[in-house]
Amino acid sequence: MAEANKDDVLNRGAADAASYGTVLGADELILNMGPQHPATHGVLRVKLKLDGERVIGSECVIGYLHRGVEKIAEHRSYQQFAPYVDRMDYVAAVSNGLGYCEAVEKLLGVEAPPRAKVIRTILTELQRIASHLVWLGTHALDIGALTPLFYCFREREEILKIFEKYCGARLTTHAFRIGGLQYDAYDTLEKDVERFCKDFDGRVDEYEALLTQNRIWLGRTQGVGVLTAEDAIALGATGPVLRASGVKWDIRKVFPYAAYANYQFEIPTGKRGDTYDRYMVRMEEMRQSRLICLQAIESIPAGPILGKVGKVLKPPPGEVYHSVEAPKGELGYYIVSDGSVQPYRVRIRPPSFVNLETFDKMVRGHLVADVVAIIGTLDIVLGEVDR
Amino acid sequence: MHLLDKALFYVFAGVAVISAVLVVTRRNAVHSAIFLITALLATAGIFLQLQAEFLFIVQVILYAGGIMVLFVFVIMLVNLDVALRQVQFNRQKWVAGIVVLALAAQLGLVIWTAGRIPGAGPGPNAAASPAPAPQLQPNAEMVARSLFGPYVLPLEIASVLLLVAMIGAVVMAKRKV
Amino acid sequence: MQELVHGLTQFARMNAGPLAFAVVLVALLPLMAGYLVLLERKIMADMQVRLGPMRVGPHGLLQPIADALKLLIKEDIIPENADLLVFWVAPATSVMAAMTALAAIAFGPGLQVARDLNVGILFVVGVSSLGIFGIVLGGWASNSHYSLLGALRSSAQLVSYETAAGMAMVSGLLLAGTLQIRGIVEAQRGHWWFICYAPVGFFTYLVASVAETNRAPFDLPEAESELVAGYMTEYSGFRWALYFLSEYTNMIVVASVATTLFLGGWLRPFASVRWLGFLDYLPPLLMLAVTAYCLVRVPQQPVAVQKWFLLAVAGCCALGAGMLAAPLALAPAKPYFAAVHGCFWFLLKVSAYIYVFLWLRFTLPRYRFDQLMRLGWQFLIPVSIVNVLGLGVALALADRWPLWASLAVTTLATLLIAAYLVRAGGRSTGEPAAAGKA
Amino acid sequence: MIPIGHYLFLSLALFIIGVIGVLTRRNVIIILMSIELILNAVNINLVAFARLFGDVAGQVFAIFIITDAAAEAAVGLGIIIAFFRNRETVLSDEMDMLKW
Repeated sequence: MAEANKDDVLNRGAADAASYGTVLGADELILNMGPQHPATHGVLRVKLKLDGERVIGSECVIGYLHRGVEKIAEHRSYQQFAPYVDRMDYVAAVSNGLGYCEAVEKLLGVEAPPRAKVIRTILTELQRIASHLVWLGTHALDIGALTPLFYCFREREEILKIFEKYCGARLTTHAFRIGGLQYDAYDTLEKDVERFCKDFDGRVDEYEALLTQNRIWLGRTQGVGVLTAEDAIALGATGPVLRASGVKWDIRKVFPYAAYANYQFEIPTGKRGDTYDRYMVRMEEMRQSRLICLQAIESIPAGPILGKVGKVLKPPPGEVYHSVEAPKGELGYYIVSDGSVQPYRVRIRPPSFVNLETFDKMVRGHLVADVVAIIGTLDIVLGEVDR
Repeated sequence: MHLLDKALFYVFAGVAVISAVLVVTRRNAVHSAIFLITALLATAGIFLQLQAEFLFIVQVILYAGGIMVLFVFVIMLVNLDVALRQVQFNRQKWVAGIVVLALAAQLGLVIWTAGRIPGAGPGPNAAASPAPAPQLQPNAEMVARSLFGPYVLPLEIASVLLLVAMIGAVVMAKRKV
Repeated sequence: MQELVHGLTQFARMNAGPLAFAVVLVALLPLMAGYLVLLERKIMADMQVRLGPMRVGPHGLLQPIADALKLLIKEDIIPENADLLVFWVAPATSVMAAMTALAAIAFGPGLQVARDLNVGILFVVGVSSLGIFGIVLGGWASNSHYSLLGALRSSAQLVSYETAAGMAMVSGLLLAGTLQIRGIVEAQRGHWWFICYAPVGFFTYLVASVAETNRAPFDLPEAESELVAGYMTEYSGFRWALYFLSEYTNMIVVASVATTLFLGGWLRPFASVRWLGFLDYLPPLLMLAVTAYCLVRVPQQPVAVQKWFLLAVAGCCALGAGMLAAPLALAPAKPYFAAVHGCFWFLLKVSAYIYVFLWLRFTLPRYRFDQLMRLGWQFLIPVSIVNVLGLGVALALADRWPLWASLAVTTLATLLIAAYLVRAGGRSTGEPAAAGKA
Repeated sequence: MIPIGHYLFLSLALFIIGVIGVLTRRNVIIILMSIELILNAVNINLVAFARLFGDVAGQVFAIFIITDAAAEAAVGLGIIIAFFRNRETVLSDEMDMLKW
């Protein structure tokens, strides 16, 4: 036993010293994460004020990917600007496009034909699944699970193939046009979507088998980055971040757009607002999106795909705010028209940017390792944050 | 083999002494620690050469692998760049040096002359090495037998000492006492 | 001087076998580590529905060599204000510790570089524990926050889990009654392997060894998403390759220790069961099967070079098959039976153990540092200590009861305590904020 | 076997170097390390005599000394950490308060 005791003495000391951190609390350590850091999902820079390994303050430095999207809009015609919005949240380009097109349609006072609306819904929901898949893969990777990433990208590939067949592009699709669609659905779209949906349910179960009940996963996500409903509302969080805190708020239900009013689906919510709840909410959202797709392909109405819009768009002077439920949250477009062919001002409410506001609240008191999990759970895309 | 044995001893002894000198002369505590590790490992080599295999491994695991890790750890925790620029030796260094050298001369003389005094024990000048020493093999078993045989009480006291030290270290290192 | 030279030659002549084996080992180790990496990538690819490296050589078989060349000719970057001496010494320390530990491992009866010391298995553990200095000093010398944090985490982790690993090893040693590697293996000849007697010990050793080699899910020191690459962040080129080499060598070392202690070392399964003797014919047949597979694949290779390379692989396998078959068939080769077949079985078991490592890595997320420490101190160490106590009791009771009964009782008791600890740990992790305040 | 005197002189050298370190250095950590050197020197003596007399008792005592060194290092370093936290120094001649 003497040997064991001896070891205990040594180890005890070492372990204690480690948990006290590097600086013994003598002063605070400023750790700079990013903009070149594997876990900041792009070019986010986080300045962390550390006490040992414990975060006592944080500051997000953004703007490394700023391209002046909103300013560009003021010098492009309405149609010309449409491809630019694809480049904001580049993992969910279709959703961006939908929001912009519908906003301009609202401004013009036209409406897309029913067929266009249904196809828009299908593609947007597929895009939601794809975006959540990217989130799940990278989030799991940040927490150290390598394999889900590849499974997720396997399924995402199927979705991107559908996009490619539909419009020729995979990532920045520019799938919709103001007033409806440019391309009609290709012949086997329903079949492709159906096949994907049929496989997909089992695939989500597969991801859950890897993570949901995993002790390590639970330990890394439960109780980490808790955001209460009040805080979430006060900070303007939307999307899964808000819903995981227990607030049942989804633009698709509250202000239905496209063809969502026709379909049955649930809005999953969490209870505690921690990283695990956000994970569960997004997993359930993928399932719900799949259900929406299945309902939508059952009856795609026939008819035209483009509403009555002219070649040159000249909306009457005025302003409009229209928002859609993008995968990351409420994506809003506030467009002011002065009656000319170019918008006077386009203001975009990016969900990632607003959700990032909650970061500091979530991260305080946690360890450096949790910072990574919290950045991951926010599901931010820096293209959208910086615009 | 005899000669190789000798060569090994001198190599290990040389490494140990040189590293020991470097331990007390280096400015940077991390360097000191590295050289202390070297010195300890060289000593471990000497233990092996003395057929103390179990002690050799205890030295490697506990001294080099355990205690020194603790040292390196603490040095990194308290490593101040300021400390590097300060004067490394205290004011009494000359007095201390002279006293220590006197002590060294005294002890050296004792060891040197010990062999000449009849019956006072072995020394370098002892006429011949004593009768070939009995084997210390199998070493681990022998050490274990005497540790848990005649020396079981000291062993238990040592464990209590370690327990006390453990508690003491925890109390000391705690942020708020 | 002449005498010294004479002594040295004498020494060399007397220890020609081990010396040659040492040279072979040192020469082959980088290759082995390289192919271990390839294997890891291939297994990972297999689990992740993809192909893995396929470009360099057939099925990417030459990838490790290409990687090694790349690393060798890469620019060697040394950060400003780095402590040069320590920066240079650290990776070398890691590799030296790992290789020295490997030297004491017996790959088969007599297939060992070092003399089978009286403290054999302890030597392996002790020397490999010195590798920690390479990590700590490397992290410190890099003069970077990430490196230092990685190094501190790493050393705390290694020191903590070494205790658990040590206690787990004690359970095997109790059964063997000796520290000598040969003795440990031979003690398992007449019995079942020790894994059957001390399953809890094996399990704790498995977990602790994963943590000790800094592999996932305990790969915090090099957690890519948090600390970039931990203590290796500032290293590049050859020095980085040395760290890599030491990591994979350490994997081989811990796998070898586990094989020796719990999996019967170089013995074939059921070594003492006479009627299972036909298992001796398995190794050459297996090698022949691999040869045949390679030969079948040859015509399908698109490039002539790849064909030749695959033929060479087939030739090597055939040679291996021949070497394994010779002691069975030819009388003059009979004395080498134990060594050759022992080596085969040993490497097979080591590979299986390493496969579990890789499997874990691709399946599990990563622990957080405080969780890792809690797992080590509040679960693994108590369980392993209880296990040792239980095993001691079982062996003491073995005079009166049948061994299996006493072992079953004590193992059950240990598992009960483990279950209790898991539940207690679950309760304390339920409130991570409070745990964080410690 | 190498004459015992050689071991004694080696041990003496390490001992003296250790004492010099303890008496002249200002950095407390290095002083502690010098103490380790001294203990180590003693170990060499014990083991050498154990070999000479073929009695394992010397080695047993060396093990006790290593135990002691472990305890001493743990407590000593604990004190240094506690001190450093309060005074931000590791220099021995600045440790001139009886309490803080």
